[in-house]
Amino acid sequence: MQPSDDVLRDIHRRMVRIRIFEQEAGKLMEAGKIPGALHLYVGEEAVAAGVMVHLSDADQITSTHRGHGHLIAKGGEFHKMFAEIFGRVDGYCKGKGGSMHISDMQIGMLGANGIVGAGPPIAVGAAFTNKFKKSGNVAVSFFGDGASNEGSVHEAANMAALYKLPIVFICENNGYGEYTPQAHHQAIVDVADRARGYGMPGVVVDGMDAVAVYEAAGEAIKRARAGEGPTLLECKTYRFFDHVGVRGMGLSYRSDDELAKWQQRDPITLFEATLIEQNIVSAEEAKVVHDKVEAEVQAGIEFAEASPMPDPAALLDDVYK
Amino acid sequence: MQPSDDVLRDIHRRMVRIRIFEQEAGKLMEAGKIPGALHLYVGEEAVAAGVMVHLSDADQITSTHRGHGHLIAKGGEFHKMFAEIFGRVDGYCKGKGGSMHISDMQIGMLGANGIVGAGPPIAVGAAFTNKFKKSGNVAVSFFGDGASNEGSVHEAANMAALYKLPIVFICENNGYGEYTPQAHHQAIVDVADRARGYGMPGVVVDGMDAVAVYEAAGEAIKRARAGEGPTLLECKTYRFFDHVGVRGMGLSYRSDDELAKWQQRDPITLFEATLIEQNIVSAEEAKVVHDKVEAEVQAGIEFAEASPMPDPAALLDDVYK
Amino acid sequence: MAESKTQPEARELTYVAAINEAVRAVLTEQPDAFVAGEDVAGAGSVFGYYKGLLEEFGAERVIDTPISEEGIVGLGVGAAATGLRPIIDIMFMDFMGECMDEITNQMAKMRYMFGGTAYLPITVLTMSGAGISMAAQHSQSLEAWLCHLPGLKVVMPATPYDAKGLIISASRDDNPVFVVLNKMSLGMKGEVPEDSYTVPIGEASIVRPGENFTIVTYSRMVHESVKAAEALSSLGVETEVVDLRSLQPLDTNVVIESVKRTHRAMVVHEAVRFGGMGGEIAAQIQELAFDYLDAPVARVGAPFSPVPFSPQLEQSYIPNADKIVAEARTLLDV
Amino acid sequence: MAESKTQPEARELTYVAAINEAVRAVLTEQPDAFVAGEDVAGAGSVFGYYKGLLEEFGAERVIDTPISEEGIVGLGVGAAATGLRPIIDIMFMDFMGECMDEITNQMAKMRYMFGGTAYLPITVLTMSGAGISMAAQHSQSLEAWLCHLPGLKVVMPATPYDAKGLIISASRDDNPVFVVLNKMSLGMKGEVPEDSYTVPIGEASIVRPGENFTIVTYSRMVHESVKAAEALSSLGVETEVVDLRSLQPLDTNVVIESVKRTHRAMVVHEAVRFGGMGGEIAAQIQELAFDYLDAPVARVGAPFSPVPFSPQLEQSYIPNADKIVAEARTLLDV
Ligand SMILES: Cc1ncc(C[n+]2csc(CCOP(=O)(O)OP(=O)(O)O)c2C)c(N)n1
Ligand SMILES: Cc1ncc(C[n+]2csc(CCOP(=O)(O)OP(=O)(O)O)c2C)c(N)n1
Ligand SMILES: [Mg+2]
Ligand SMILES: [Mg+2]
Repeated sequence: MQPSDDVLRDIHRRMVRIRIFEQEAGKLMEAGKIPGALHLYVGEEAVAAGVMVHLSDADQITSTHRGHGHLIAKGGEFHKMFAEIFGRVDGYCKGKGGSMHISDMQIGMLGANGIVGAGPPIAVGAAFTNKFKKSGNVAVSFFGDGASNEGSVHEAANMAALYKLPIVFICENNGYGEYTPQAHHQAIVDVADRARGYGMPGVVVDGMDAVAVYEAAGEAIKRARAGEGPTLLECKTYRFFDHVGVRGMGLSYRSDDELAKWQQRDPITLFEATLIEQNIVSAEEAKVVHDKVEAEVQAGIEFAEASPMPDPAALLDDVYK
Repeated sequence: MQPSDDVLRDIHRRMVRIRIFEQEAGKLMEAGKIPGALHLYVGEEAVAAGVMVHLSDADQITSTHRGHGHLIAKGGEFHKMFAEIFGRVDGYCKGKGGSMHISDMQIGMLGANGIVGAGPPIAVGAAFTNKFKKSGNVAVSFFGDGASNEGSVHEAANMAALYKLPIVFICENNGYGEYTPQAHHQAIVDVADRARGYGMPGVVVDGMDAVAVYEAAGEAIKRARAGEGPTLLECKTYRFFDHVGVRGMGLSYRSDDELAKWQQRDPITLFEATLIEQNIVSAEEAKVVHDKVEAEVQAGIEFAEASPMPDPAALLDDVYK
Repeated sequence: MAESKTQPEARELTYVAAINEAVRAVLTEQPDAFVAGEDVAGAGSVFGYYKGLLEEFGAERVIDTPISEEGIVGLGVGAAATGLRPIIDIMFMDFMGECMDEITNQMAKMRYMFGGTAYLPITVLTMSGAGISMAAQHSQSLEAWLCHLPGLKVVMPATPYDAKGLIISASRDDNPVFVVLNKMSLGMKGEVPEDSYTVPIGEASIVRPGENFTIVTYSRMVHESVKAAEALSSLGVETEVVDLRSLQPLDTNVVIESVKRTHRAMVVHEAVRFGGMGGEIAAQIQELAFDYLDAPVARVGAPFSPVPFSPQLEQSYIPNADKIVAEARTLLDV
Repeated sequence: MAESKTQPEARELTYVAAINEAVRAVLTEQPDAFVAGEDVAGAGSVFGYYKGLLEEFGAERVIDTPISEEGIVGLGVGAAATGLRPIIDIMFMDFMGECMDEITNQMAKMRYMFGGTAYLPITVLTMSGAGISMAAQHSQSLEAWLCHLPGLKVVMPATPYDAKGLIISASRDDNPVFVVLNKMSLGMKGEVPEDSYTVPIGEASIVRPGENFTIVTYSRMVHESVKAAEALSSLGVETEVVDLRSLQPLDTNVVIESVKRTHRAMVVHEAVRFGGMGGEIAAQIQELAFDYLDAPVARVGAPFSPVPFSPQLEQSYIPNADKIVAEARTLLDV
């Protein structure tokens, strides 16, 4: 599944959107402007972008605590995102959810989730709806290497394969669950090895290579839409920031060397270089993309800062319908 | 790991003990003498016997709702078992547990369990103790094909492999979870296929063949004791009675043909024939084994019937230590 | 939700048949409704709720699942969030521990966390109660866990009529509703109209009027309380028995009005007394009717132990009419 | 268990340092104790409880686990049943839904179901409470679930002193004990003796004496209640503040004695008011001290919604001194 030039440009744009949003969010957090916890997606952009470019607004995704990248790649709007993570009333969740629960039901983004491993069973439900309604839509569930050890992921994978649901499981293996390296949380190297135990294909792909992700995700999504059942696609990636925020708790659980090594494979730098080399975008055009996104991010921040805090009178709204 | 003649006779005796106990229990249940639910092990005897003959009283097992066979094979005593399933004060659990919670901590039988899938995490804990204390003991966890879809089993398997614990997971695949055939609860044929996804060996064995079970379990237990980590051993077996009791709910979820086909592979008939053929026991000796067990079962029943019901004053005993 | 109380006809059904009829009605009325759970299709549930529904509605709408409670509830949450109206079966309430995260952190909170942009029309059917020697892991009444979770509704029908009407109400509700059934009641008979009717969620009913004493109860304990009321009547105490039917929302009005008339009250449930809903209800009664109370609000519930297996022990464990009467006599000094 | 109250020395520690010191003391005293949980070893817990313990006691006794709450608790249950004394860490109490079966059906019941032949010396450390915009899934106070389960003990320390003493008591206890900590309190300072001392499980403490009014509370709300008591003092109400410290077992005596003296009471907790422990406690107070009460037992708790993210909303959600005072003024008419 070779991506067209337009698709490549689209992927690029989505990656840049994630990167700049997250960098700014990180700064704002360090400046004390964002309450609560913020799990940033910087370094992993190729995964969200390479997958989401295959999806329409009617396809659903479930996300993780590290959800901004998924929402942005799915088409989320900066101003509502900033407003939400600032806790403002114009945010996606009227300020009630924050970063860990950011969501946009309109475009099938069924929520970031503060519970590790909670997404896959919900995605199974969305895929069930797709099959029930014969809508042709697909559900995609993102989860981490750490999450792969939750029983919920096991149950969801088994059910998806059993019912041949239109769903793709994307394991974003960034080598760590919080501060615990993969080798300390599982005795395997490839989470995709678990696929066979459910009766679905397991595929490993370089999560720093947007085209590789695009192609593998495309296959999996095609299979799902064709009624051939789920795929477990593992993307090997890395987060450039700490588990929470930018610098996290200042623990030395991973080496500077390791980080540097992965940063040399920055998915955006790599991808942009290829695009320019292949004359798909010029260096100038790439810069325009960055600048535009930058401006949009700033506009989003301004919007969010101008948005009021929710009225305490709204405290008990939306508990029930 | 060739079994000695003594071991073969031991396995035989254990199987017969299970069979006769369970048949009598089934009759007593149908006669209305046993309260609550009774999940009988008839047909699956080769699994418990072939595994347990490798274990000492200091090795631990966790069991399932279908736990009598495990307890008997581990060395459980009929009189305390009958007393328990009758709800009498001289039962293993003073009448407070019944069939689903029958247990003997003295011989490392950490309980039948009414919660499907609850055993494996507990067995991981026992194995952890063995490793922590460097005792050389091993923990064995029995669970069904149906249970294999519980998240708890996944979490336990992953942890066991990660810590290289001295534990063996025995999947008793009898083709059904209650009334649901395997093909309706998972898209795979061999539960052992899941082993690779944890980084442990997965082995499939004919669960109607006591020697095959003995050999495969022996390997796995040796590995565990040697500090080489867990194994997932799947035993293909069949229950000759219904899910609950003898005739169950009278559902037609499996065919008479299927049952008959499996009954032709009755693990005791098969094994006894081999033993006799190989002159390891004579037909006479085999009959003596049956007769002795029969007598012991009857004595157990008499003991249990004479045992008083627990005093209501004991209701609140043993909630706390 | 429209309330549609119909005239009861002279047709009797068992509790389990009423459940069956309710689910059939829901599947008939609501094309987006489906049933999923362990052994709900081929076996029609181990309690028989769904007998015949697989045949009638097909395998796309009556679905056997693996033994994966967290996955099952997750399936319900995801399906509800994307436009279906799931009926999720959790065989025994005791198994909620396996899916309490999906219940607590997803089902109950999704709407609120998402600022009202989602809604979850899920009905969960599950089974509570002791009495048939199913021992500690198959006999619990854990409704208190659910009632403490904003975002959920909880109903506990005592009769076939209410079972049917509440299940239909639950499945027409756009919020998650737990319908907690009772295993000792499965064979109990009562009048059940044939048509599709609703019993409104959040409305208690006075099943026996009385002037001297109020018993507030729900589920099977309604019948034990009525029995107790008869016994108390012969001692000169006329007991009003309030069947809450819904625990969340709780019909505080009916309870308080009754207590204001009778001046003495007792809450009865099968759940463990300590930390059970009786505490909440008793606390509310004394908050809202303090000046009307001539005696403390009493509570009858199970003692502080797991449910024992042995039948006699189990009987000495479960609240019943005798225990209610004994407690009431102490309270009322009769 | 031996009680060993020592003279407090003039040494101040934070709540988190007290926890750390307690666990260190336990690992030192008990060769069969170990700590297991997510990020407890390498990271020393995301809250910092176990900093330095991996280095001190080694990777065999301070163990990072996969993200597998059910597996982790199961490990604790199995290890305890076979002779070890596990300290199990459940990072946030909100995650209990993932392991509620192991807690409810195994940990709490194994001893009883097995007729007393097993015992489970497990200590579970977990974190409750809102206040730092961690939103609906990382801010809950779900102690009511645990207190309703026979077989468990539950303590909720309000101070560094009690945190250390209760953790040491918990780990010497031969039953499963949940030590529910509070995230807003981590940095709070207080006197903590250096030696290994215990605070007895099941004993409340009167942290502020008073004659006109009793507030029964626990965990961080103790401090808000004391603040409220100061404010009420200026209105002429002298409030006795009872810090329960243990919720299971509950020190009913101290509470009832206090109410018998003051004649008016309020229960305060951070958990959702509806279905929270306040109901149980209020119900018990009116049961046992009815004739002494001059007013209904009031309750302050969180309103009936999930915990909102936005800081101001969250502040309007969490109970505090002002809300306690306001509620008390209505109750006491001052
Ligand atoms: C059920 C549950 N357990 C634990 C946590 C705490 N926690 C938050 S993120 C995280 C690590 C997740 O690791 P992974 O799935 O690999 O995702 P990553 O953060 O690497 O993207 C943990 C343990 C949680 N939020 N939910
Ligand atoms: C957590 C939980 N879910 C469901 C059940 C109900 N149940 C009891 S036995 C059983 C089937 C178990 O199947 P399997 O594991 O294959 O064991 P088998 O009965 O075949 O030996 C089910 C669903 C239960 N006891 N616990
Ligand atoms: Mg990770
Ligand atoms: Mg089976």
